[in-house]
Amino acid sequence: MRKNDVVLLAHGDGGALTHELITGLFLRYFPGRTLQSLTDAAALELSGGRVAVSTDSFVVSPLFFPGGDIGKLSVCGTVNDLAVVGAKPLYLTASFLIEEGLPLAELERVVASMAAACAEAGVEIVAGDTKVVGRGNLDRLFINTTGVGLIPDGVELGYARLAPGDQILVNGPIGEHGMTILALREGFGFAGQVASDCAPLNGIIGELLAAVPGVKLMRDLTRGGLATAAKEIALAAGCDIILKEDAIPVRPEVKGAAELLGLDPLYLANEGKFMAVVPAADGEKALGVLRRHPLGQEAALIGEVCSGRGNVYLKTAFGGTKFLDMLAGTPLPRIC
Amino acid sequence: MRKNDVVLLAHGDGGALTHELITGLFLRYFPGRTLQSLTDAAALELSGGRVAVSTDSFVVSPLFFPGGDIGKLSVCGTVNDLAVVGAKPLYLTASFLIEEGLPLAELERVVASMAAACAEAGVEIVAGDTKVVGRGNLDRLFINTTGVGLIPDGVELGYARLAPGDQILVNGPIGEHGMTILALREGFGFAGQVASDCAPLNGIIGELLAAVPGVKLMRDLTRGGLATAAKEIALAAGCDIILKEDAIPVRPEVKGAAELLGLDPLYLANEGKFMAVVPAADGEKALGVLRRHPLGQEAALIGEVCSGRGNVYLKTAFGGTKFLDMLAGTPLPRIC
Amino acid sequence: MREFLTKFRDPEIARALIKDVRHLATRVADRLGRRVVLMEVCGTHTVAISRAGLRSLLGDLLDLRSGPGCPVCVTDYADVDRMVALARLPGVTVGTFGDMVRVPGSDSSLERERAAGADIRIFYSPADAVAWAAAHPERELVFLGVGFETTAPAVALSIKEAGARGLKNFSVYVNHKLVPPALMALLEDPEIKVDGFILPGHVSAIIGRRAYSFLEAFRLPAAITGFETNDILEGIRQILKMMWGKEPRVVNGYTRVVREEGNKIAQREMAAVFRVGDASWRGFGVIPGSGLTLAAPFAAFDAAARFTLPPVVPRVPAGCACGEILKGKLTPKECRLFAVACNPTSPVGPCMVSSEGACAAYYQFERHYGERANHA
Amino acid sequence: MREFLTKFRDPEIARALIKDVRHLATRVADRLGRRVVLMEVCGTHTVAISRAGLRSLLGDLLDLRSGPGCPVCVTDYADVDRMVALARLPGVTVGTFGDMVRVPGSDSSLERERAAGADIRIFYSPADAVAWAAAHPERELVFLGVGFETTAPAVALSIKEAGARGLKNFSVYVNHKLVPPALMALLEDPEIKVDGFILPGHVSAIIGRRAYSFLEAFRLPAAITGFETNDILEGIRQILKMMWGKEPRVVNGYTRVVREEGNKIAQREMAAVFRVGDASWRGFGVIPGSGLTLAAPFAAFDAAARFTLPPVVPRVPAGCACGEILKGKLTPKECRLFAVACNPTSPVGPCMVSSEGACAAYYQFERHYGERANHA
Amino acid sequence: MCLGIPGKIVAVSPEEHMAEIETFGIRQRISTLLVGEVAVGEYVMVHTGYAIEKVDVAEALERIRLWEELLAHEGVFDEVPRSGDRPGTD
Amino acid sequence: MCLGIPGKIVAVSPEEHMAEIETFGIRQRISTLLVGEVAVGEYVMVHTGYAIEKVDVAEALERIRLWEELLAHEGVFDEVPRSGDRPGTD
Ligand code: SF4
Ligand code: SF4
Ligand SMILES: [Mg+2]
Ligand SMILES: [Mg+2]
Ligand SMILES: [Mg+2]
Ligand SMILES: [Mg+2]
Ligand SMILES: [Mg+2]
Ligand SMILES: [Mg+2]
Ligand SMILES: [Mg+2]
Ligand SMILES: [Mg+2]
Ligand SMILES: [Mg+2]
Ligand SMILES: [Mg+2]
Repeated sequence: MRKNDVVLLAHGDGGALTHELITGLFLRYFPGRTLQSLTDAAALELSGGRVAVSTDSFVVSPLFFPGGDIGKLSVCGTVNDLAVVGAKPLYLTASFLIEEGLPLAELERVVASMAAACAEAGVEIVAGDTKVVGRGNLDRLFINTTGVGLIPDGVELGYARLAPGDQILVNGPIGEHGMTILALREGFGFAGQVASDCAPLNGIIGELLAAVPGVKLMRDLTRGGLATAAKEIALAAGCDIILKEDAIPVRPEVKGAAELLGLDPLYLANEGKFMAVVPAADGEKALGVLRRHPLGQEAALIGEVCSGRGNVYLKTAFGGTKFLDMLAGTPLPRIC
Repeated sequence: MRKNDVVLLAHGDGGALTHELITGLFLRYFPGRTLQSLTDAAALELSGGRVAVSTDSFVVSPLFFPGGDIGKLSVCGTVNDLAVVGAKPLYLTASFLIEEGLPLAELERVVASMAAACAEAGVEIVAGDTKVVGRGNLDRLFINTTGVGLIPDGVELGYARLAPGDQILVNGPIGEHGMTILALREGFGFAGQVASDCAPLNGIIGELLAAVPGVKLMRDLTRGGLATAAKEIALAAGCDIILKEDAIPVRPEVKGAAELLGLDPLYLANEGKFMAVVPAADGEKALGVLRRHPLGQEAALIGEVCSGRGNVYLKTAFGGTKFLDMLAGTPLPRIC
Repeated sequence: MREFLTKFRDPEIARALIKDVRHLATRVADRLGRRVVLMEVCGTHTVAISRAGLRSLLGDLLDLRSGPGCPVCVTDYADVDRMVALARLPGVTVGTFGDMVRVPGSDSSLERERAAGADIRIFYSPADAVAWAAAHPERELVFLGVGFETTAPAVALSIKEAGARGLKNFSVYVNHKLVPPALMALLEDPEIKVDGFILPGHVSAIIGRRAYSFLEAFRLPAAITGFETNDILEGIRQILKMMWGKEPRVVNGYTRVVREEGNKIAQREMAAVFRVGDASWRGFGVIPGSGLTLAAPFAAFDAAARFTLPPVVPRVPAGCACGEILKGKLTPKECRLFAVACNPTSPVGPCMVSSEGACAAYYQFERHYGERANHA
Repeated sequence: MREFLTKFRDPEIARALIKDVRHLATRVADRLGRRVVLMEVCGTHTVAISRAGLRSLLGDLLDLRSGPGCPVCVTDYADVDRMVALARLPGVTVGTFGDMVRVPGSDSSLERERAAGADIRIFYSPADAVAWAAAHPERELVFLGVGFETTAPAVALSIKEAGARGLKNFSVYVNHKLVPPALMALLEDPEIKVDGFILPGHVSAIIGRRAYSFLEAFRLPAAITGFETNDILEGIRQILKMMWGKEPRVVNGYTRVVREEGNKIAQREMAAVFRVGDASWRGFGVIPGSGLTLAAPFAAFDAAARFTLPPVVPRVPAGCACGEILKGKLTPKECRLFAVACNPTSPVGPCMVSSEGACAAYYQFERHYGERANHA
Repeated sequence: MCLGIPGKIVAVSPEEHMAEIETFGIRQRISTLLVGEVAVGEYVMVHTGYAIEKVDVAEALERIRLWEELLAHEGVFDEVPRSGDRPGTD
Repeated sequence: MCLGIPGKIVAVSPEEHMAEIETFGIRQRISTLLVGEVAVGEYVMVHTGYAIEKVDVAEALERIRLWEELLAHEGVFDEVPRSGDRPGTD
């Protein structure tokens, strides 16, 4: 019988094949000493700030897409959640949920991609878990990552700090990840013409915080997109937010695909974009810092905070104003 | 149209329904202040030891079983991984992976059970995540929990400390969780006659560590069972382990079901059992401490550490000796 | 392409058009002693108007009302219930445009049926549905033929294609509707007070300007209008000009796409595959000659005939003003359920669920219109 | 129940039996000038011996060899390949006892086919497989009829049951084998040197002690033996006694379950549903009259006839000594692949994969037998 | 009800009645069955994967010309009325 | 090859040819078609959900009696031989 080339249920039974998978694959790509010790829990070195923790599960389909794959995504997603609360991401746990029959070569590609993303973001995988479920009980591969970071003393971000006049920035064009995945999933002909923006933001955010200590709040613009994030901020902070439509960067191909499908880029997911709220006086400076970073070359000042009761308004290019709400329902291609 | 009574894809789109699920369900059962702040990452209070982190995903089917459910399991599993490295479990993250169509009432039962288990274990859920995938892409509900705890200064567990003569204890009868799930999954008539041992072990372990500071190593006996855990310890510590078959507690119904199905309780999973290695002189004392705790009334001294090269031996009731290896392949009911 | 298309959304031109529209509207409103009431018949216009924020710029002078032009909104409860019943049949895959997925029937929707295990697939094009059926001979693919004259020709071609390929597992639940008879029904309702019509650009691309000549008898100004912001402003401007000049006509404001006679090929394809029949519209009831059914040579592709469905007993939700809104008698904010019991995450009526439904558009973009003043 | 059954696993009694067995074995071995070679024909005995650690207690005096009595081990590569081919058929669900799932064929196994998308279901009883087929009329359930005389009557009843219920989607891939012809084949092989046989208790419950009378011609001692540790020790003791007394016979050491004539009802059911035919055994080749096929009235349930399978070209892995091990010519440790290229997570032969396969039992329980001395 | 998107024909497969359009930087294959023959460089309006009509570029340019004229004559109505006392907005 | 488990009949459904057995504290429904009529209190040997034979309790008790005799006569062979110089174990 030929050698194992796919994941079997037995790879997840906690026995010899699990051991083989851990030592033969995971430990090879994640060489950190903590993980190698293979204990039930990892003991971490942490000092010099408050500890930040964030968790996310990744269920993207397909697993590989222009601009990334589920492995890169699972590292970036959690790194970004830590980064936007002002933490320096340090450690990740990784839990793999695998459907029986996944080619081991695909798993290895994903793991290699995670390792590369960890190196880029400067984080270490310190604990892991692997479960295998029967065919049809899971779509190929899901990954949970949970991140641990340190919020340096002095960094104090929070909704409460928002005040009228604060400037809102975004580090680049929106909607790319969401459109890439939708196009692939629905099999649109233009699938290859858009690419995910998936990237670790801790580098650019670190530079922003260093240069502009007055940063008040940040959010990564994942599911629900810019509009939903803005709405959540407005609600949580008890203020209004006004965004300027023509200031919000959107790449032409995303705009075109969105028109074709009747979708609004403001509600499409991003995986390498964040918005930052800075005091009015720091707006231009923050913009300059962002633009000097490779992940912020198309950064823009896109709006401001106003007194209010949790509403978000979009000033349209035509001078009109419209109300933005949270996303209601997964974006589906429309024809009407 | 009737009100939502099942989870829809839209509950996972990061928009309004996701918000509704978080505020209407999760925040109601997990009232900790950190989670309520709904930021991208939680900031934790942690001081007085090394930080321990552990992650596990739970994919048990069926979701509800005698002795527990996936919610209780997901809390206990991670609490136990922290406890066996000597940490005091403090915080959990919880990530829900949900199949479209899951009744909201079932989700609520699971969440309520998690809340109860958190209360019992004295841990707080500080961050969460929810993903919904299309029908057929996931089997009802998976949960990932990642735990953060503190290893008090002075607690130093590790494979390196093992020495010949060390005594090995288990806190009670083995194989109950594995047999319960197998019987339910395969629809055996005796399914209702066995119950999972699912329980948080941080309480009993805390008492053991307090009374017997010499404890050298602990492992929870999950997938792969006692035999696999013993083998992993022997390999990692570079010693041999001898277990005494007739000292290992197994409930009659588990023994009976295992015989019926041709399975070995030594390889069945547990979710409320751990083994501890203590210096020879502490064996009886440790046994006494365990037996005074409700989760250790049937605790037993089951073997000892010997010099060697990573082998595990079982002294059978008949005076014979056999070699134990890791589990190879998920236990399947056999007829031959 | 972009070289000239961008002009149709150019903010400079928009500013000039708005200025002109406001000037005209002021004069017309002054003469009427009230705001000018215009109905955008097409749901895509409703969304475009909301997206551009035009109500915030013109709402003090113009009362822009949505009409019966959102195809999923006008789909009868009984039809949604039958689509749900089709989705529940074993072995059946329902293929649909994304728009229908969340539309509520009496007690379910396609979205809920999918959650309950039904196989619902979203197609961008009916041609994709045919290709899927060919690749999955073990499933019955029932495509939901929803939409007006714009969409019906494409569905007609897909049925011919399925026939040419000899597909036995493809059928269509035909629910196409025609715009002119609905306009006629509106005009015949004495309660309806509309000063002019913004006519649907892409329906008109198929049927041509000529198809609206019956409007002239009612002496109401109407403009066929495209969907770019400046197209819409231009259409409004033309209507206001006609009102001011008291010269009501049906003008073609979308000459780059709409011809006097329409698209003859599309008309021929529709005529080959479909026959005109009566249709039931939500809020209107049966409008004679307002729907399409399959012509005899294509009867084999009729899902309604192929499958035996349980009888449906549609239940219309109490208090939902969708019917009145679709006729332009009320605006969404005048429904007492709006933003109270009814919102996009738990919609009572279809107008709240379709992204081009009037209630959804108002909820999404203009719910707090009054509160906005200080930031606008 | 437990009141008397526990005596069959009572360690006190075991100790006394071991003492007696060692005493007898010493005398017999001294007389032979070598260890006494006994073959446990039944794989369940192999596992029970390993589990109890009996080799560690008797191995210096007795050479306990596994025989051809693990039904999955003796399943031919060609048969596994056909089972794999059945699993690959669209619409087919393969029902099997858990034991077959990991058995390697030429290039796949049911476990791998499941990972590749096949629907493989494990049943504890063939009756459950019939019930499943009745509940899933849209699937073809093919049950793998694997096992010796112990299992064949239950499968026979399930086929009758399927017939009585008129099931059209249930069939059996019949691969049952008979023990006596295999013993005969062993005895006829001049290379095989075995001093006595530990005979399978549950096969014997069906066929009766009488079925082994042919053994007496070979003047080899044999004992029908149960599966509790003390049963096995008793069986060995009886064989040694016969050897010492030079009175070889076939004794029934399992009288609480095995009758002289066996289970007549079970024999009748088997005879009604099956016919005896030749069968191919892994390691042995074709043994005449050693297998079962479906009798004419039940031919409709024959999966091999119902489905057209691609021709299989079995490939036997180079170096695997399974065949020799199944004949008792070699012990697993004498295979040069044992614990080197071949282990339970990547088995080369079936003897390593079944939990009652000789190689698996040795690997699992006795691999480091030599190293154990210091702790034993 | 009828989302349409304009596109420029960048490739044609007349025997299949298909064409490739480019619109806002993305390319998409569409059916030309409803519009008859098309040539590279022409513009079409696309709905549900079918071109439903050709775009008449001359008409488009004429419209733009008229608007640009309007822009040039801005200020003709120098006092744009503002409402304030009219009944509330919708 | 043939895992069997002994069980005590605790309930019978003769018309269905089924019975419930208890074994090591667990209960399981089995078919009695291969053993004919059974009564509560009898013992059967079960394989793949079917009783394949009744357990003869008298025979079992007789075997136990013989073993207990052996136990009582232990020490008859007072010098149990130990091997040491024989070829290696298997
Ligand atoms: S707001 Fe809701 S209930 Fe009221 S008309 Fe609109 S859809 Fe119907
Ligand atoms: S050890 Fe492996 S290769 Fe050798 S005989 Fe056994 S199964 Fe075959
Ligand atoms: Mg553990
Ligand atoms: Mg998160
Ligand atoms: Mg996140
Ligand atoms: Mg784990
Ligand atoms: Mg899948
Ligand atoms: Mg986030
Ligand atoms: Mg863990
Ligand atoms: Mg664990
Ligand atoms: Mg999240
Ligand atoms: Mg499922």
